[in-house]
Amino acid sequence: MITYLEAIREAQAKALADDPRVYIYGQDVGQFGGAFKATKNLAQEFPGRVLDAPISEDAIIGSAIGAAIEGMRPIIEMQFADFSTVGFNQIVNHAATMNWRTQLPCPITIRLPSGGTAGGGPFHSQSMEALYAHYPGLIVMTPATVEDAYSMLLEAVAIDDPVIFCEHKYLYYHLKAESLPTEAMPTGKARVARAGRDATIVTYSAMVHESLAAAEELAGEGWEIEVIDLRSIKPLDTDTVLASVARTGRLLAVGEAFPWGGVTAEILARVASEGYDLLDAPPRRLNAKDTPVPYHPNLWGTHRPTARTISAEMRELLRR
Amino acid sequence: MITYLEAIREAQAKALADDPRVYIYGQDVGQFGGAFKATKNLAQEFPGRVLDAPISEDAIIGSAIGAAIEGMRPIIEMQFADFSTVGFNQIVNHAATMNWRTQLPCPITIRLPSGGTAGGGPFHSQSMEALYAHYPGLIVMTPATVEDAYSMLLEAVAIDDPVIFCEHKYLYYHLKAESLPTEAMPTGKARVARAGRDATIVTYSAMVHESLAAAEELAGEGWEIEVIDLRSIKPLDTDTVLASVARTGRLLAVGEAFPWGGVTAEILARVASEGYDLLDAPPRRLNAKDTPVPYHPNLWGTHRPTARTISAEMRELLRR
Amino acid sequence: MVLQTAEAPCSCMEASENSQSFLKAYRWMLLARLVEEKIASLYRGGKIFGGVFVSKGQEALSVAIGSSLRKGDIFAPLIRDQAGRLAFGEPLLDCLRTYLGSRLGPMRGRDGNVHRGRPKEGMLPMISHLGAMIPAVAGCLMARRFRGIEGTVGATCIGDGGTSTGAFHEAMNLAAVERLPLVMVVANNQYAYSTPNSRQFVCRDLVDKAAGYGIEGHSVDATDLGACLKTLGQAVDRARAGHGPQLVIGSLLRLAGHGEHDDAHYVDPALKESALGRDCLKVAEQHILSSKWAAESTLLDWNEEAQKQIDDAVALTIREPLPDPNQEDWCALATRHLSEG
Amino acid sequence: MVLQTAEAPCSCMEASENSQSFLKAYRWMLLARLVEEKIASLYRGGKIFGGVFVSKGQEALSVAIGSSLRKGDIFAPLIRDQAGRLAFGEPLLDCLRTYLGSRLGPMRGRDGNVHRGRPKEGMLPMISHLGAMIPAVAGCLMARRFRGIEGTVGATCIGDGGTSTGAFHEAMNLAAVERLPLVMVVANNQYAYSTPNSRQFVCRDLVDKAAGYGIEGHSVDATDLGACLKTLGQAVDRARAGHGPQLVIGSLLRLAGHGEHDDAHYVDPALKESALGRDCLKVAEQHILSSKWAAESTLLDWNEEAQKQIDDAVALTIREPLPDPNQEDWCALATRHLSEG
Ligand SMILES: Cc1ncc(C[n+]2csc(CCOP(=O)(O)OP(=O)(O)O)c2C)c(N)n1
Ligand SMILES: Cc1ncc(C[n+]2csc(CCOP(=O)(O)OP(=O)(O)O)c2C)c(N)n1
Ligand SMILES: [Mg+2]
Ligand SMILES: [Mg+2]
Repeated sequence: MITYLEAIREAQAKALADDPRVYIYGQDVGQFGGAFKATKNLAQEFPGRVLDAPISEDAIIGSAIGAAIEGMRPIIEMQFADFSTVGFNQIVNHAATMNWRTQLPCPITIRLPSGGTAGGGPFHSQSMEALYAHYPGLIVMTPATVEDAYSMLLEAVAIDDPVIFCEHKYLYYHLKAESLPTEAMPTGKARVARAGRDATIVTYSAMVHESLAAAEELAGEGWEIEVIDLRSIKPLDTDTVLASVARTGRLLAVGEAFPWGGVTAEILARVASEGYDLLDAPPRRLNAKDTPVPYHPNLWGTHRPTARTISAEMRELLRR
Repeated sequence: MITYLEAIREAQAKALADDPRVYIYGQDVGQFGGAFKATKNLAQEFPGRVLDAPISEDAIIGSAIGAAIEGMRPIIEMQFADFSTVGFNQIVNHAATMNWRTQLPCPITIRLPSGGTAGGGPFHSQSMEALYAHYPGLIVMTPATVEDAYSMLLEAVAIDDPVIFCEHKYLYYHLKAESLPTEAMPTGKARVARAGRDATIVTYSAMVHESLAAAEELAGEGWEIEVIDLRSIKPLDTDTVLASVARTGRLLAVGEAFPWGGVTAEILARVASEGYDLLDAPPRRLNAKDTPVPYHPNLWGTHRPTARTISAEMRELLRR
Repeated sequence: MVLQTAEAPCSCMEASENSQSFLKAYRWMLLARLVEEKIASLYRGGKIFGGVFVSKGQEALSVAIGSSLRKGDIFAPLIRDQAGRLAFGEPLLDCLRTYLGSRLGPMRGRDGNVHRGRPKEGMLPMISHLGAMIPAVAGCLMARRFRGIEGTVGATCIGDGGTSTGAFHEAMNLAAVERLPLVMVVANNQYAYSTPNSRQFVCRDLVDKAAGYGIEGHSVDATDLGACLKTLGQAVDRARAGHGPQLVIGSLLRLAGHGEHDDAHYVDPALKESALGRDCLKVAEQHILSSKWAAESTLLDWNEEAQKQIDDAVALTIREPLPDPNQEDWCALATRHLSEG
Repeated sequence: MVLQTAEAPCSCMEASENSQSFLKAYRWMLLARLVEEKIASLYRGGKIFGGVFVSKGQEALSVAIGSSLRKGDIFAPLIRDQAGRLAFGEPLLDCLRTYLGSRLGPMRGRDGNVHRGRPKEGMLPMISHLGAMIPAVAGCLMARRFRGIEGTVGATCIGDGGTSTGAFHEAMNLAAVERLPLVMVVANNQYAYSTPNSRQFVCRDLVDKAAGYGIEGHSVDATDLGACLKTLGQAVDRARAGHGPQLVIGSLLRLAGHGEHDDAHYVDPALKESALGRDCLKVAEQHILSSKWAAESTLLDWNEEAQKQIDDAVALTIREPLPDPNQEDWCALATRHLSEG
């Protein structure tokens, strides 16, 4: 059995082994193997190619941009997604604009340990994917499975553009697979994680699993809920979403991020404008609450959507 | 006649005069009166209360937070909205979380000279409102008129929460009013900028004027287009939007920001979920293109929505 | 019952001013050490969510800044400032309540562990982003100046790693330009998480940064409580007297993992055996005994008193209500009517 | 026709190495001065969109870094580096095409004025955010090291104001830790836009920051071309020889507004009359004449040649196609099939 976290380690090991242009840079990623052990033993296995960085997110990302200009393919680990606010300027204004301004691609991969865990609190729990998706020039991946964590990270490194790789901390240890994939769906294609015909849940990352649990619960009540795992939110596979809504006539978009804007707004906007006639009922969204992410599990469990609140929301949708 | 820019200056003069807790801090805001002259003569009129800052956006915002904790009401000028990426962490993680974490409000006003002008280029043209609206704990104002620029800025200073005040650079000189208002609509209420019955345009900031011009053009073709000026995008006045869509049955959301996510997505998502039955046709959105904001006016004029592209989009909507 | 942080926990044999403040500081250090040991054991018992970060080895430096400040000053402690917090006046209960998520704590379960404070009382609650508190303290001091309040000092703490942040630089420079009475205490504990100083900076000494900001710098052996009290006392005095920001570098070794989840296997054994590796609490204890400022039995009594105080506080906290999502006010704004919640 | 930047524009009377490089540098300075005067006049004629930023007074410092580098090095010029750009090898046409928005320029109308470069050729195109280019140059140098390429130097420029950015600090420290061959050139021109140094920093001298990063520092009178060539030459040599990052502070006065829209009325008259206020181009001219390295008539010829070159370039550029939104490829990604456009 291999975990989501190990898959991320394995993908990096393979990227380092296959491509001499790849190196890893981030706080404590070297000898120590990273705060979450996502780079465990890599410094030992690939001497000189996995480097500890100072606590300087702006310079870390800026240096990756320069290295990419000079032909490298850096993988950057932010210790937590939340700290990428400090490297934000380099990401959205420098990396993201490089290719459009100069026709020289900027192939960097920025790994963001994302999302909430019990006890994480306001500054170690954020889901920042929508911020990065808003800016032109970035690709934003949000893998929900062990297989995708592996194959999408490999693809991220291979892609010529800057990729924001949102790996979910809650899935690190919770998610296990038999083995690593040898083939994979390409980025930009969503996956039908569970087929259904009564309604569609469109979601991504950790919320795929809450949604699948909700669908399972609702199956006990006789409902067949389709669950779409977006896999990447930019590009966002509108076609697969619309095809599902065409089958079910009902849409619930679920995300773990803050409610204003974000992925769920983008999904509803696309379906409303491009698939209006497919809908049999008003589409719905479910997000986290509009406060910082709380520390205490009692609050955190209510702040973010869960299988329970998703099925409740879905029941409302099915009632219409 | 008073310009949008002068209104901003006047509001700051009044805030300084009325409330000893107010001070202004930002690059070149002192003796020089600011890059756009929004603080012209204020350092002279209010000695010691309008201070030049070093080129340190993170520290500028951080210091405002501390000052607010100690009872002041700082007004911070970013030289351009685009540079707020450097102060991003302090805004979204420190200012925005203060009240929720500690029950001590953080009354700071951050003025962001926003939006595109001919020749501005990728780093002096951005519309960052959606980024800030995504984060809990912030209020985001986007005044489109001279009157609102004045009264909303005064309100921003009075409000106990951090306010992101997106003032549009294109409107600085282009927009004039007879006089400053003595009464004002409160923040959180949208305004019907033009009444109509065939379709609704929901928009804000500079795009209000492009939309009004489009409505005027379409009036020549016999259409009565309603234009809603959101005024603030967080809070976003869903009720006024829904009431308008109830009247017209058709919705076009227009924004100058990048297309993924943003204000237009949030509008469509809200109307689709809360006002689905009010719609007679699929709602539409019009945003800037998904590239950085181009420098040359030839490109810039096509990158952002204009009266011409808004009316074209509206004709499509009216055809359905 | 719970010791009031306002009162000095001192009942010493000699009455010299130095020994008085030394002993007082020592008792805060002891209380800090013991409460963190308690929290670590609660963590191992699965009673605490999220991380636990202890300050073992850093108590002397931390207590020295906390006790050099006075009421009305501003203090923004960081991760390893349990001792300084207590000395500055943070109730012991705040610590336990925050770690245990009590609804009655200052953070009410919304934030945890070291992310606590009482901004109304001049103690800022840290956000995690390193360096972010420094400009906030600078801003507090600007506010005092605007308001015509004189004589305030503001202090904040950071680690060797935190000096690499842009936030540190911008804030130090801003404070220097404004000539603010800011005391910046750097605990150079040789590691930032697992990263040794050699991968963090290469200046001869972190105090060399002071000249680059045009401010005064101080270095201190942070395993030596007496030295810390003296140096921090001077720095605070100089800040208060109008000499602008003060940079204080305390050298020591982190004697625990980065957090309780970390066994710190990577720490260089040579460092542990060096003078930096001394335990400041033990060193202080030795000093007290050899100076005959207190008898061994007195130290044991103090230990017991502190332990009792902690046990009482834990017993109290553990019975307190936890946050309840249904009673929770899910509103981030102070201006309630503008909330979209 | 347009002078090829690869060739040295030198035909001097004496042949000493010093005079050769001085005269060569002088001619780049002259070309820079004249092309910026031309652009400023185009601006006043309404022919240029957005801002115009000239480097009057800074040509000596800028040309010194540009000409101390060699092919294969990395250079990230900033706002006021017209002379350095030319000396490093940027075609004159790049400047005009970018200012005038020609579709044939390196930025193709997508970006303007000073935001231009040729990253494939080692010249990075600045983004506006001050400080942001420094870590990028550091990263280029890391890449060269990873790739086993030896002997590269990377240089970048910033102003007094830019030293206050967190980006500057983080990148200088990172470069120091990695011991990268980075030359950081600071043009201390006394103002950041309207803000005088007294509101920007209070260290005795900006070179005092070097010790705080553990790197070598140099100061130079940037009104003196000879001194600049010598100091920058040394800094580049030391970086290339493996002595790690070099911080060079050049002192001078900005002899124009921040941009052409700014009349710089706020500049202290005392500064203008001080030694800092000397015009480096005039000083260099005097030096050439008094050293008898060239006759006055030769200088006039050079002036005419440069003017001709500029006029030709303008005449060419002005006839070039402008960006056409309908032909524009509105796609930000290199990976076209992943574009949502
Ligand atoms: C901007 C930022 N980046 C990364 C982190 C993650 N982080 C938390 S503590 C830490 C190490 C801090 O080291 P140091 O400053 O030396 O303090 P110490 O833990 O040694 O007391 C890191 C990297 C953070 N909190 N903030
Ligand atoms: C991070 C950031 N903040 C603000 C600005 C706006 N800005 C552009 S140039 C400038 C002044 C720069 O001064 P200095 O660094 O001394 O360079 P100089 O113009 O004197 O050459 C400012 C504030 C910016 N470009 N980047
Ligand atoms: Mg440390
Ligand atoms: Mg300057």
